[in-house]
Amino acid sequence: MDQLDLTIRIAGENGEGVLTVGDVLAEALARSGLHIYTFKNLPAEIKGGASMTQVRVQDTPVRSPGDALDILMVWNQENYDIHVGEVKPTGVVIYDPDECDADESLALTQIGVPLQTITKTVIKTMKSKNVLAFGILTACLGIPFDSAKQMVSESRWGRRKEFLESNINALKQAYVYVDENGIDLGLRVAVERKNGHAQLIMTGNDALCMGALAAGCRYYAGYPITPASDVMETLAKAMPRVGGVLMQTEDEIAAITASIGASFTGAKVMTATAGPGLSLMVEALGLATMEEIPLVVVDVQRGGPSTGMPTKTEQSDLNLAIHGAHGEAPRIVIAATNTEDCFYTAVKAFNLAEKYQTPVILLSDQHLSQRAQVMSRPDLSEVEIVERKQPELNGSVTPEEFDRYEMTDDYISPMPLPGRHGQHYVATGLEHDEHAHIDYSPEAHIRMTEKRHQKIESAVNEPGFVQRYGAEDAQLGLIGWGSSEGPILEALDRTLAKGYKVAALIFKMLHPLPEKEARAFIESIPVVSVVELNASGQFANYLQGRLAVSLQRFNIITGLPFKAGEIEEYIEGVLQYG
Amino acid sequence: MDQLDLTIRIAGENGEGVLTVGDVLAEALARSGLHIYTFKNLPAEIKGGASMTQVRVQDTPVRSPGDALDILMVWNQENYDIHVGEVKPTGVVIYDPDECDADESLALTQIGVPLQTITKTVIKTMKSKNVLAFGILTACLGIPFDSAKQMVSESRWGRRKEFLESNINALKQAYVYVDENGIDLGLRVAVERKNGHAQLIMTGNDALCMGALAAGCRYYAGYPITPASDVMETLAKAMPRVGGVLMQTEDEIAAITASIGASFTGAKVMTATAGPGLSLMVEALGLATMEEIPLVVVDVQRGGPSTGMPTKTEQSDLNLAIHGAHGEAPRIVIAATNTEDCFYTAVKAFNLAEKYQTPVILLSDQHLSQRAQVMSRPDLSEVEIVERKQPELNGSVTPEEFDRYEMTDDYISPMPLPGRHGQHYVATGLEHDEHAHIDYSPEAHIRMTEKRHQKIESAVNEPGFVQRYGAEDAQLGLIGWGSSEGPILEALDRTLAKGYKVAALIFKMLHPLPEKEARAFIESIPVVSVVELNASGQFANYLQGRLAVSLQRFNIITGLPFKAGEIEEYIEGVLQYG
Amino acid sequence: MAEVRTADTAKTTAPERSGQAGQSEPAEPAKPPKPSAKRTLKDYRSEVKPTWCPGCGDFGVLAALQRALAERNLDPRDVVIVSGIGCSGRLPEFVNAYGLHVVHGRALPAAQGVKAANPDLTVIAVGGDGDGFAIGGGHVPHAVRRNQDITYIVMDNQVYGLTKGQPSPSTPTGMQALRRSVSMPKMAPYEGVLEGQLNILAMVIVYGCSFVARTFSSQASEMAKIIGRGLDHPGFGFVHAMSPCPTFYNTYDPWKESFMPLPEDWDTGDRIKAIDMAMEEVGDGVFHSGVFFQDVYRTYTDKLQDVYAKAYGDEQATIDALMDQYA
Amino acid sequence: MAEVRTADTAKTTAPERSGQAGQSEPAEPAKPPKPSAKRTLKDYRSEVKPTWCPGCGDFGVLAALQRALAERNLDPRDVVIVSGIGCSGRLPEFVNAYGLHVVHGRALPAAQGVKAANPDLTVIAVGGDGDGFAIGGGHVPHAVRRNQDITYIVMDNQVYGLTKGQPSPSTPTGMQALRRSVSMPKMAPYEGVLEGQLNILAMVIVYGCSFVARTFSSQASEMAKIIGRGLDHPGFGFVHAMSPCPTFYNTYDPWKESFMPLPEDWDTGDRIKAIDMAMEEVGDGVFHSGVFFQDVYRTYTDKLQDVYAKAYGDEQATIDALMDQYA
Ligand SMILES: Cc1ncc(C[n+]2csc(CCOP(=O)(O)OP(=O)(O)O)c2C)c(N)n1
Ligand SMILES: Cc1ncc(C[n+]2csc(CCOP(=O)(O)OP(=O)(O)O)c2C)c(N)n1
Ligand code: SF4
Ligand code: SF4
Ligand SMILES: [Mg+2]
Ligand SMILES: [Mg+2]
Repeated sequence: MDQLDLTIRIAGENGEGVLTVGDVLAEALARSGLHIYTFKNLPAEIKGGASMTQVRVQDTPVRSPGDALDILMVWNQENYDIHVGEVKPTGVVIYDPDECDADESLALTQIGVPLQTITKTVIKTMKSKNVLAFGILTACLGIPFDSAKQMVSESRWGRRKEFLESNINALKQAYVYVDENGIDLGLRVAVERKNGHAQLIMTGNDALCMGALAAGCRYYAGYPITPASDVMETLAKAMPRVGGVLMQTEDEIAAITASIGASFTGAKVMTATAGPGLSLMVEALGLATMEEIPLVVVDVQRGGPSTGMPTKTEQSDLNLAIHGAHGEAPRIVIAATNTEDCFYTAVKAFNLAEKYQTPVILLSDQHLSQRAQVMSRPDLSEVEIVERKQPELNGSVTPEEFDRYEMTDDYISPMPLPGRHGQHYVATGLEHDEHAHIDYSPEAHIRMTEKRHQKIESAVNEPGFVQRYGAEDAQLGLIGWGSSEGPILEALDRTLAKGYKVAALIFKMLHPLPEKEARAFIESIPVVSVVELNASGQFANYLQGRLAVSLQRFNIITGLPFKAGEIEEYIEGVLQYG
Repeated sequence: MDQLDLTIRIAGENGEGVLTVGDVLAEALARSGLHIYTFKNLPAEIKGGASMTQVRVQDTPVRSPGDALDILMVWNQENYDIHVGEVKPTGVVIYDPDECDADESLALTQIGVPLQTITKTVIKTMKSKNVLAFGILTACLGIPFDSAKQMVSESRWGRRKEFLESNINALKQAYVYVDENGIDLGLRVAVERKNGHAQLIMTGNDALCMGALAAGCRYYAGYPITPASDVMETLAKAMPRVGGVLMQTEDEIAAITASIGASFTGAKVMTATAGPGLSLMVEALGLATMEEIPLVVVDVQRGGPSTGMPTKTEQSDLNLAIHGAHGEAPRIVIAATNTEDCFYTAVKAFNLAEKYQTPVILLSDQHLSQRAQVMSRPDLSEVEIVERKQPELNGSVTPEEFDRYEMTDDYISPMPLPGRHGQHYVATGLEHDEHAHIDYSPEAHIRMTEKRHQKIESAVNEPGFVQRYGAEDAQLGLIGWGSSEGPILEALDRTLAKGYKVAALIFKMLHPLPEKEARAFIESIPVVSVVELNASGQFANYLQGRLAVSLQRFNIITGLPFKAGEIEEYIEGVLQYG
Repeated sequence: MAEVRTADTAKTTAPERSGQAGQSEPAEPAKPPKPSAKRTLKDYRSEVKPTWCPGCGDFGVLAALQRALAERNLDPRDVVIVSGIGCSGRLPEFVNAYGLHVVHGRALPAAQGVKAANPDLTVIAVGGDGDGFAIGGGHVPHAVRRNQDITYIVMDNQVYGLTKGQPSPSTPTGMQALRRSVSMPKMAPYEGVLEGQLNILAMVIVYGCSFVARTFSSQASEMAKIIGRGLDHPGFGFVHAMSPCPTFYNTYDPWKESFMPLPEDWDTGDRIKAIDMAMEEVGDGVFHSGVFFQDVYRTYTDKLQDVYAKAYGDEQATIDALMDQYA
Repeated sequence: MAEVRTADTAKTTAPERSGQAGQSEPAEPAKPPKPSAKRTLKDYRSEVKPTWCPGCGDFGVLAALQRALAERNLDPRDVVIVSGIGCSGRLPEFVNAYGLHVVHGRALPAAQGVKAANPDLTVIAVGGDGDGFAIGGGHVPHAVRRNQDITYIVMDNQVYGLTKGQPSPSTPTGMQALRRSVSMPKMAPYEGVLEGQLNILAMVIVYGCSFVARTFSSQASEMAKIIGRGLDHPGFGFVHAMSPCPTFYNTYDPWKESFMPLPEDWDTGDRIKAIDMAMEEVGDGVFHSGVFFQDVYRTYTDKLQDVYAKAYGDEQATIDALMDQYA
């Protein structure tokens, strides 16, 4: 049998329950040993508006949301009209014939299933329309009724016993309908209930939270903002369970300065936000650089500028993350690539912050943060945790003798902690000398500027933040960063399979820039193009600025993640006509 | 006679009055038809600490603070020790022998004048020590007593009649002392009281305020911050005289959003701040870009990062000015080069903001903003003022038919004003369509992103924002921006005179970048170096990013402005050894 | 195209010290409403249908505001509604008038800029409890201090609606929050909200506000009246519009019980009593509706007239004259 | 060098739910003061000589704070003084203790982070009237709502000292400002300050603050006592430390006249009366010194103990256990 690869979309009115169907389907397939990757597209309103959820399922890890649809289920006309164009020629549309008219002129398999009517007349509990829809899908996928029944029982629909019966009934009606109407898509998706402990189903935000806690994060301050709020909400529950403190502050400025205060005492701290919040944090980020205070700031990017498109995805905060500070205030900027990577990159963010005593900005984005993916459970005994450099305990150095900003070989100085070390000092955002005393002399400013700069630049030697893929003798090189890794690599594999000579270089560290790897890649390949979800080519410009080389660009600004197919097409276009 | 070029420094304890001596001397020389350029270096404290003021005087416009000193007057030992090393071999030190010991080993002319003792025993009014010091200086410069007397009468010392007599007496004692002790530096500075109306003596901040008012600025909101506070203070007085409104807000975020509100009604608005304030304004700057609201934001750069060095100068906010926004939020960034230019650049800032319906960031810096220079009085009938594009009055277009963000040829759309036009609309920071309605569709986002981007890019064609100087067949090209123009051009003239083949390209528009001129310059010269007062080469990196070329850099981060001599030395170094 | 002239004509020609900043040309003559017809609520309905959840209290506030505007027969072109971000912040979109939808928490500074630059406009700021008293809380005392003729309507649902149910500064402390809330446990799953609840009405009075009232979105005509009085009040008026969020914190039932009018003989001129009442009602578990306090002080615009009288008297200075001080 | 271990040991080993976030190792044993000697004011003097102008009221506040610390014999390593920007914000530099000098207006959020992460520390926030009630004004109500055991000393000189004399939110309105001020006319040269004056003491009480007091820098020993009571108070304490700026707004003479102690029989438990008193004294032209209001509520740290009891009971969860929900 071929590799399993199905992209299934369910679309309806926001609030009607389509999202739940997608979630349960994704979780159920994931628990059955398959790999899934979800993708939602929501309206900005709390209720109402067209909304869709998509599940791509494979038997190996999924890397992108999927291109055209294998199965589209729509609940009403508006959603039929929006989505039908995205169905593959070989794909299937499942629509509710009482709620919408199918366009007969399309050369597609279109199956009418009167979801609304069956629910009303046969099941009689409107709440179970979800389950009916779910059953239609599992039946079409060729999943046996018993397996589907177990899926429902183990899902949120099984949690409240009083509804379980009606839900199982709805499921049964689905199988009856499919059977009676002879619907058969020829699919036989093999499912097997796995003990889930080795595999986790998480969103990027979930994984990021767990990574932060594993790294030792015990203080979080934040302010709600889409799509970063669920970081705070997840931690609101988890943080107290490990003895930490979580504060919902009055705004983002309070969130970051409270985090700085907590870190000053030695706590590992984090705050998460989206673009508008990051803009407000810029001043305090400069403070943390100046005072050399470890701090992790997560920016879940969304469509900008300004309030922009809160529920859409984009990679357009890179400029701000790298350059958003008055004066010379270098910091570390890294990006996560997929759900699993969110866990490990969160750990690394803390390790970098603690090791280099600096703010670290971790870039995620709306799509990465909210899609669910299957990942292997991290083995915590393998995850390395770094603690910040501190003065010796029981040392006899007095505060008068102690240099908080001592010029060491690696530019990193031991940091005493209140309540713990006798070497008290005053951290200040004014320019200062080694002793932390205010000093505006040219000499002090030059020394401390160099200290802050060199320290950060040396982080470029940390392993694992840049990776090359593809052909050695590539004719075209793609450079990507963060969450576009998946679609780029999928497109790479597809085009390599077709015989194209392509390679990719994926960055997870943006600042400091791994220049050596970048230069080697760029110099070894005739055409190199930077692939990113923004308009001006922010990473491309930045690479050019650091390397003084000329790069091609491939940018998309639809508010949606890359499809592997879009990049595949781009590669073919360049190599055929380029 | 040679060209007049004297650099005179007066140094003492902060609060003692040395600054006043410098100010009066500078004003007096300026009113006498000479060109002056002042330079102050103050401690961060309100009172106390070593402080100095410097006046460079020439008979043609002065372009930089001066290199080594011709005359140093110090009032105490601390200041002697700090400054004596900067005196030219041919220079003169005037010191108070009762307050400090001169270092006899130095091969300098050192003249003891017991300022403190004369004031105490002969003049008997401690307040007049300033005037005595002033008189010693004018006498040493060879300025006749009568001229000096007129200078004092016309100065702040002559304003209050009750003190005038004692002040004139102090002046007389100075001339008596110089005469009796046979002090003669051989200087005969020719002064002639000019009718001052054609020449103005202004600081950069003064000129900027007048330019803003001339451009039609009638609303200002701001929050105090060194070194931008005097913009607000000057306007607090001037704005009501022309019927405008000035509000001291509770913070910088309020300042910029209030300005946006005022501009929404059609007023020409400005706010001025320094780095920390600009950091706080980043979110609202993105809003103004998104809603296409004209707005001038002045950033008087100071030493960073964080609170940094408030009383020192630096060109290190460029990154933030250009890139400080989440999402793609292009804006115009320009920089003023000297005092006179502050006037005209302020006018241009408003014209650009109004014409392109966009925020404009005008970069100044601590040194440029606070030094005094002589400039020609602007002829207001020659100064062009641009008004924003508005819908026709008495047009019959209804709000339903009206497109606030109409896609025009130049991407600029007529903007209706409340109270004036019937085409009301709702400006929003969410993504929207032409009609100003919220729209997150890929199509709307793509169109509006392009509109906001193209509009700004087209501003690169505005004349007068980039200028080439020096040799056609240069071996070395210097690129500078903003206030380093003066020292670069002075160094250029000096090295050209020595036979070096050098050229310079000075940018007053940083974003959008005048790429054509930059590329032509860079491609025509073997070695090109970017000269700026910051550590990382912010403009150099940005140029490389846009042009994909490799550039040399010359950076200084002492917190002090460039001396022409430093750049001269750099040029010679490169061309001899480079 | 943009218009070009020269700087020596850049003088504002604002007639008789109107304080209208930089409006050099007259407005288009106002279109009168259809002959004999006063405007109605419908005249203030925009093309955009409200996107709020069914049952959202904000519908009531919108209708009340539209009614108050209609009763005053204001020309939509002379009305500017300013808001920050939140469900409530979407209100301007739904009103047929000028609107300025700024960033989160900054409705008040923006509204002050609008009013300062053109005092002839009717300026209304609206927004949520989070927008106004969390991220925007620093601006409230200063807007009050300036006492511009602006009406500020806070649509208080004691929750963050738009971001899906986090507690706000006005959310009740502790377990109370849990009982009534769908989503609050997400943020405070163990002991409810630990922080104290702000008494925003009392705060605004202490800041020195010249008009302070409370009203409930379910009492539509009362709300229209109160908003109307706010609009009529010359100075900064604060309307505490309780407006439930049935989706994330459904307070309809308890609020219906706890709302009661201020006593009949309530003296709106006694600031101290107003504060006491606002402080005490919390313990009593009631919300009073009505005007807590009103007094007329000179507005910012009034005071500016004195400034102009001193600064230039009859004729504004030219820029040339201003530059003389540097000669 | 930075230390490395693995994530499965990353569990906090904080003993018995101390709420001390992520401090996994014990503190260095405290150095006792010299045998038999209690610490004195001098023990809290840092190497750095104050840079304030001669006569600045802040000298008095510094000395009072040092005295209060000495009386409590606190180990300097356990004291953190947090400040924003302003002349007053320089204070931490002059005290021999930990100091955190952050950006303008953010002393309170930073202090809250310090206290939340290590509740065993004595945390003091200090700053000016501008720092605290202009740019930082939005944070005050929320710091109060959290009621952490922090003492906040506002050094109120009714002016911006560091930026050379602009009016602040507590500057008196109108001509009064002109009469006594050297520099205020720079910003308000025609009619003085147009904006109303905030009553910051009343505001803080209305926010729900559990300890609110006023004191004057010229009354040194009284001030040390008040600050000491603030330090002893378990919860968020606000000390309104009037501290003149002779350089830009010399209020010594008028304030010496207008300061008077609260009535002898003053009931510090009556919040409403405290507000009334604070509101009325402005009209009466007096400043009362003493503790206006004090009551003991549960602190944030106390409440967190309940949260921990529910969240994990006796033993904290492992990260592995947390991840089970995603299996
Ligand atoms: C700087 C910034 N931070 C956070 C947000 C996210 N956000 C939007 S609205 C909102 C709060 C909404 O609550 P409220 O003001 O009470 O309005 P409601 O939706 O309840 O009407 C938040 C936190 C944002 N848009 N901008
Ligand atoms: C973001 C920002 N804005 C403005 C400033 C400039 N600034 C420094 S201190 C200060 C106000 C000082 O007044 P106050 O807080 O009353 O302290 P004081 O100097 O009177 O003690 C201002 C506006 C700054 N440092 N940062
Ligand atoms: S979430 Fe709440 S406040 Fe927002 S629209 Fe829905 S009901 Fe209204
Ligand atoms: S300016 Fe005022 S507040 Fe600042 S140190 Fe001097 S006297 Fe004190
Ligand atoms: Mg709300
Ligand atoms: Mg002050």
